[in-house]
Amino acid sequence: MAAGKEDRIALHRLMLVTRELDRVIGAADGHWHPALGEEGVVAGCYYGLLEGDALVPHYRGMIAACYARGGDLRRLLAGLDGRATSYSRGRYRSDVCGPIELGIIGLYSGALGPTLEYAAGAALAAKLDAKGAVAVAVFGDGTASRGNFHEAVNLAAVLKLPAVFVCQNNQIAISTPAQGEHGGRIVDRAAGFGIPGQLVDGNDVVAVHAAVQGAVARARRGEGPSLIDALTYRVGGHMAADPGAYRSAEEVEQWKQRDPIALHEQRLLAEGLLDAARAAALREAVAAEVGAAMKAAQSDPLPGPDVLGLDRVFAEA
Amino acid sequence: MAAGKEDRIALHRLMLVTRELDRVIGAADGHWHPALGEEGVVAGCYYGLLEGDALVPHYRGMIAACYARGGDLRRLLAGLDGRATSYSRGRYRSDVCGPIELGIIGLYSGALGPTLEYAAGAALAAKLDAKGAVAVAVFGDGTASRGNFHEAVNLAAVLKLPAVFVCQNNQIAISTPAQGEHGGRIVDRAAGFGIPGQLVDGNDVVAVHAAVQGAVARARRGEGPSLIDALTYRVGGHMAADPGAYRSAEEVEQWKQRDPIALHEQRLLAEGLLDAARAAALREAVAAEVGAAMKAAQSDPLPGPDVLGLDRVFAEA
Amino acid sequence: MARLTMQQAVVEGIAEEMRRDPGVFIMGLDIGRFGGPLNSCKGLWEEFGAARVIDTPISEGGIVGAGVGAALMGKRPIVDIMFLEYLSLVLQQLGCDAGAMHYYSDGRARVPLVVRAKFGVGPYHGHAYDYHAWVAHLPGIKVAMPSNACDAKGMIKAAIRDDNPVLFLEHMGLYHGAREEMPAGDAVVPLGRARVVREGRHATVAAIGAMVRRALLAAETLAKEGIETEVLDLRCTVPLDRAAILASVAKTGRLVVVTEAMKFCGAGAEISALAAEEGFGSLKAPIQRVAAPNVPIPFARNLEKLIIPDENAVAAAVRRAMVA
Amino acid sequence: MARLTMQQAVVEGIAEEMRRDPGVFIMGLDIGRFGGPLNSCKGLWEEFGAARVIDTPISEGGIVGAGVGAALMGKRPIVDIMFLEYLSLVLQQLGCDAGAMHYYSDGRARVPLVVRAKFGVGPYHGHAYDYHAWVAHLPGIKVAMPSNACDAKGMIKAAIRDDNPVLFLEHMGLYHGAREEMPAGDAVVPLGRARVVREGRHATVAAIGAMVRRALLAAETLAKEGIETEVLDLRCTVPLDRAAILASVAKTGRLVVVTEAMKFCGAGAEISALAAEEGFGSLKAPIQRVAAPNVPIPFARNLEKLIIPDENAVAAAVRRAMVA
Ligand SMILES: Cc1ncc(C[n+]2csc(CCOP(=O)(O)OP(=O)(O)O)c2C)c(N)n1
Ligand SMILES: Cc1ncc(C[n+]2csc(CCOP(=O)(O)OP(=O)(O)O)c2C)c(N)n1
Ligand SMILES: [Mg+2]
Ligand SMILES: [Mg+2]
Repeated sequence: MAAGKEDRIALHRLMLVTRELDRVIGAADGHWHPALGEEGVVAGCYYGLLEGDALVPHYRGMIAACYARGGDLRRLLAGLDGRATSYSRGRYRSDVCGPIELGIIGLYSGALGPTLEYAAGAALAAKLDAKGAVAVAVFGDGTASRGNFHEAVNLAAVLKLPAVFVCQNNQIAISTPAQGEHGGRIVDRAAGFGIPGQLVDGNDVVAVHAAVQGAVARARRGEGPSLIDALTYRVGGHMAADPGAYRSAEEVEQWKQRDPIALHEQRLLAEGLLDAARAAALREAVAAEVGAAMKAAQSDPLPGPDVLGLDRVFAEA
Repeated sequence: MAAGKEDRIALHRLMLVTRELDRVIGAADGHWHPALGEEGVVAGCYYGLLEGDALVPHYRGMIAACYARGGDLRRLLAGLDGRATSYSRGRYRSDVCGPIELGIIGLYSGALGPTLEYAAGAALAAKLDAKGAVAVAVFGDGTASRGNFHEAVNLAAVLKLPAVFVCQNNQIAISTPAQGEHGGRIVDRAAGFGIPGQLVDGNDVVAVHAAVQGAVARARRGEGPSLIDALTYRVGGHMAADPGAYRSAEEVEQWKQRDPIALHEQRLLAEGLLDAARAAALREAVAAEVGAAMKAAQSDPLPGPDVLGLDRVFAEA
Repeated sequence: MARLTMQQAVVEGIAEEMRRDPGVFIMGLDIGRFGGPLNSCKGLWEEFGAARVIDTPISEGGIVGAGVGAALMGKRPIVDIMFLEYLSLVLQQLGCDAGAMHYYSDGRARVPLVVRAKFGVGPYHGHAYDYHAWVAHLPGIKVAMPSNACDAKGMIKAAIRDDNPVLFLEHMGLYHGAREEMPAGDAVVPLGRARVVREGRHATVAAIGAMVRRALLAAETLAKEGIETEVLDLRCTVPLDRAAILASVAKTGRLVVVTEAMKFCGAGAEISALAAEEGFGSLKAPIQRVAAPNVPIPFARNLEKLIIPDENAVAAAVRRAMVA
Repeated sequence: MARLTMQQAVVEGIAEEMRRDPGVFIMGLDIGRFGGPLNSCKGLWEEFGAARVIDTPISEGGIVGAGVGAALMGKRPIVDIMFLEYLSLVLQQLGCDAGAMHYYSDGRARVPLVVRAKFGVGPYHGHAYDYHAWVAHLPGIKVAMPSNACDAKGMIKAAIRDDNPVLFLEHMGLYHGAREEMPAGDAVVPLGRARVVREGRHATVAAIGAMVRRALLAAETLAKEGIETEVLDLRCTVPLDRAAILASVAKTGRLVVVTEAMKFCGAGAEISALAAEEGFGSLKAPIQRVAAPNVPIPFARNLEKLIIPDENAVAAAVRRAMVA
């Protein structure tokens, strides 16, 4: 399922938004988890899903995922420090949990892993409805060591659920490098569940998109789940404020040379889909959009005590 | 690590004990979980470990595992209904939990799965001590769907622990057949952890023993964990009283034809390690031993209220 | 009307809801052709088929998690985790995450999920642990524990219709016990309303699940001694019927709380603390808690019997309260 | 003697025990070169190396389970699970299984395992949940929560030497706070002994962890109003120092229980219920519980602040107790 011209521009734009979010938020908040260098996976996964599909994003890239699904940037950014205008009105954080009304299942606690199971459940709901909807779950390579990964993927395999599991494999978990996280390769786990596994260059947004959409199409046809291992690299720190002293500067430098945005832009230029002027204009437009949203969000009000809602914990009929 | 003559007889004897236990206990207790047809895996795994090794058995076959490690049969059987003479004095059940003093880590609750993690920990202790000890964990194919399997095996792989994980793969979990339990084959999961995986005929006790001892030797050499998938079949019900109405009688019949005890006995006879008379004598001796132990256990006293030990929950220094 | 055991009543309640609402489905280990341990799902697979009565692998976190995900997408899943002893395996998904979703989403997310679990000392030997206080400690999830077959049917129906996650507890000591006449029609028993099962003016016994019957037996004995015990069936730990408890304490001035779970930090502590805080003015005597001691459940039947509160323990506690 | 923060005190306690006993080791995520989140293990890897300061994958159940297994084989593992918010992921291994092993093995098995976890509302935004009541409900496992740096060092040493599993809780609001002079020598603070941190005769405030300081602040305010508050630092929820609580209640006749955890079925309920049962005769007023409401911890700082008990809430509760 190769991306058409428009898709390629849209993928580029989504990568630019992702990077600009990092720049703007990272400057304001040392606790922000940047996706710097991983934009190919972020955009490749989150662009192109249909209404009715369930999206279960990795926390790193959550805001971009919500944006890709039509979320309002100002409201999403207002959720970074819990402002009243955010989707949750300040009750929860937007950097790890997107709004359900966009078909997004976020992390409703600090625990990594269970969302893969929620994705399996969303896929089960889709299977029961038989309208061709799918669930796409994205997770980190570190998260893949949690038992939830195993239970979710196996369950999806056994029940032949329309689910796509994508590892946003940046080869690190906080400070722990790949060889300290998992024996073997993540992609090689697919065989153990009897499902297709595909290794893809995570820094090639078109390749990621094609792999994900291929697996999505398979799922829509009722042929069951797939596992995609999208290999990329976390160029930034675990958090914006993390100097990353635990790894070699050379390694980081090498991966910077394979910047997914630069690579894709070159391709677009080479293919004549973009010229230098339009490329710059796109960057500017994105910067303006993100900047304006951030500025607005930052002056949005904090929630009043009415939002606390001690009596609103349970849903009423 | 092929089994020598004596080993082959010992393996046979342990299979006979396992079967006789089933017969005797099954007649007395409908809740007993028989290992009928799986004796090749039971004996092949549990025979031949060294002192200092940790053994973490599957619940189905626990009593035989304890016996193989030198446990007193009468005390083990007394634990079936919690008699005062049992290793726990009646505080806990021997059919799922063997005594720690034999180097056995049993199931201290009803939950399947965590024992694989305890095995990883025992292997870690062995690694820290660097005296060449290993941990062997045996678990069911159904249990392999628990996240604990994933976390334990991956941890062992990453830390290169001297652990051997053996799936007592009887192709069913209560009523759920293999294809309803796991996508793919269990053995194919090894690659995803970057460790050796070996499929072995579970009804060939010598093959199982060789595979386990090969993996044990590898672990002792400091080369890390292995996964063995020992394919067998649960000829009996989930419990002694279970009629097993959920599967085809033909399938059961086919597997009965591949009875691990009969197969091994034929081989011993063919190889001249046993003759018909000695084979019969061995059976009789085993029956006598198990019968006597059971009889003694059944007339052992129940625990008095002193065993309750409400103030003995914590270990004192 | 049919006379049903608790096991049958729960299954009938589920079947009625599955007929009513195509969004209701059930999953769990061995619940299909096998019918579930102790027949917990007997007959459902035959009526509704494998698409809505789904056999799953041994992946408690996975299936409860899948229940959460399906519920978020608008289904009404029921997940049978066999035994409450496995609650720890699903606490993150069911308790911490699912319980918070409605609140954290500012009311947008709903998780109409029922998790069923068997527990309790009964004919079945093992898997008796009652860990439900863990879930009661968490916001946003309800905990129901019927004491009889009629309530079991009405409460499972309420649980399935509830838009919140509900932990539904089925006591194995009651499961295949007495048959009861089911009420006619679509009888739903709302979650969170206690029931006065015996009126009395000298002491209140607040009990739940299998302890209700023991409280009633104790009350009979005590009546012969001239002590009129009011017995309250709490039915749910969450929502807890605070008003009913406080009203009864206001009337009797004496409170005995009876639970089968371990005493320390169990749900009985919450009920006692509630009365000590909000009913203190009426209290004439120390609040007694009758519960299992904090010791792992011993296996030998005779030891096991020593730790589960029986009617004598309840009666003794009421007498202690009367003396004070 | 060095003046240390709580974070430094815990690490120093661990280092001393690792020097003393080669069987002690520590494992967790990012505890090696990275030093652990919030520096929870800073310096240990440099001193003891990767063999005894072990970085692990994100497998909380796996690493706590491995701790249990290693402890059964005679080691003294410490497992750092980062945040108490992940307790649900290890409750089976740490609580249900490890807690029962000594008892179920008739005293043969010992599980000298320490699980460390950070929690609490503080400068670090997130992962604040205090779920420790779950573990307190289970037999065979201890729960320690120091309120200050000196105790933190002495209690982690006691925890490491203990032959039982211990859940050791480190409050992020105290972690990088005031430095304290450490006592000289091998100072171990035994688990299970509360401390009277301020004497008083009008009311007892039983507090734990970060709430102790708030109780002291409240006591100062109350003193100006003529109310002399006795403040008890419980230090451990298990073993709970029942004698100390009951003695103080016997003296003051009024009890306020302060915890940061959610109120419903929290550990505060147990303390209240204990007093309502065994200290009833001395009680002059309703027992007050000051705790977080049963609502997921809201994210906005100003909302978060509204739910965690502060000194004003404590003082108000004492005043309520005095009026009654
Ligand atoms: C169950 C659980 N354990 C630990 C953490 C703490 N934690 C937050 S982010 C992170 C690293 C995650 O690594 P990975 O999944 O590879 O994602 P990445 O940060 O690399 O994008 C950890 C360990 C957590 N959130 N949840
Ligand atoms: C975590 C957990 N879930 C469910 C059960 C109930 N249970 C007991 S035995 C069993 C089947 C286990 O299957 P398998 O691991 O293949 O072992 P087998 O019985 O076939 O030997 C189940 C589901 C359990 N003990 N633990
Ligand atoms: Mg990563
Ligand atoms: Mg099996």
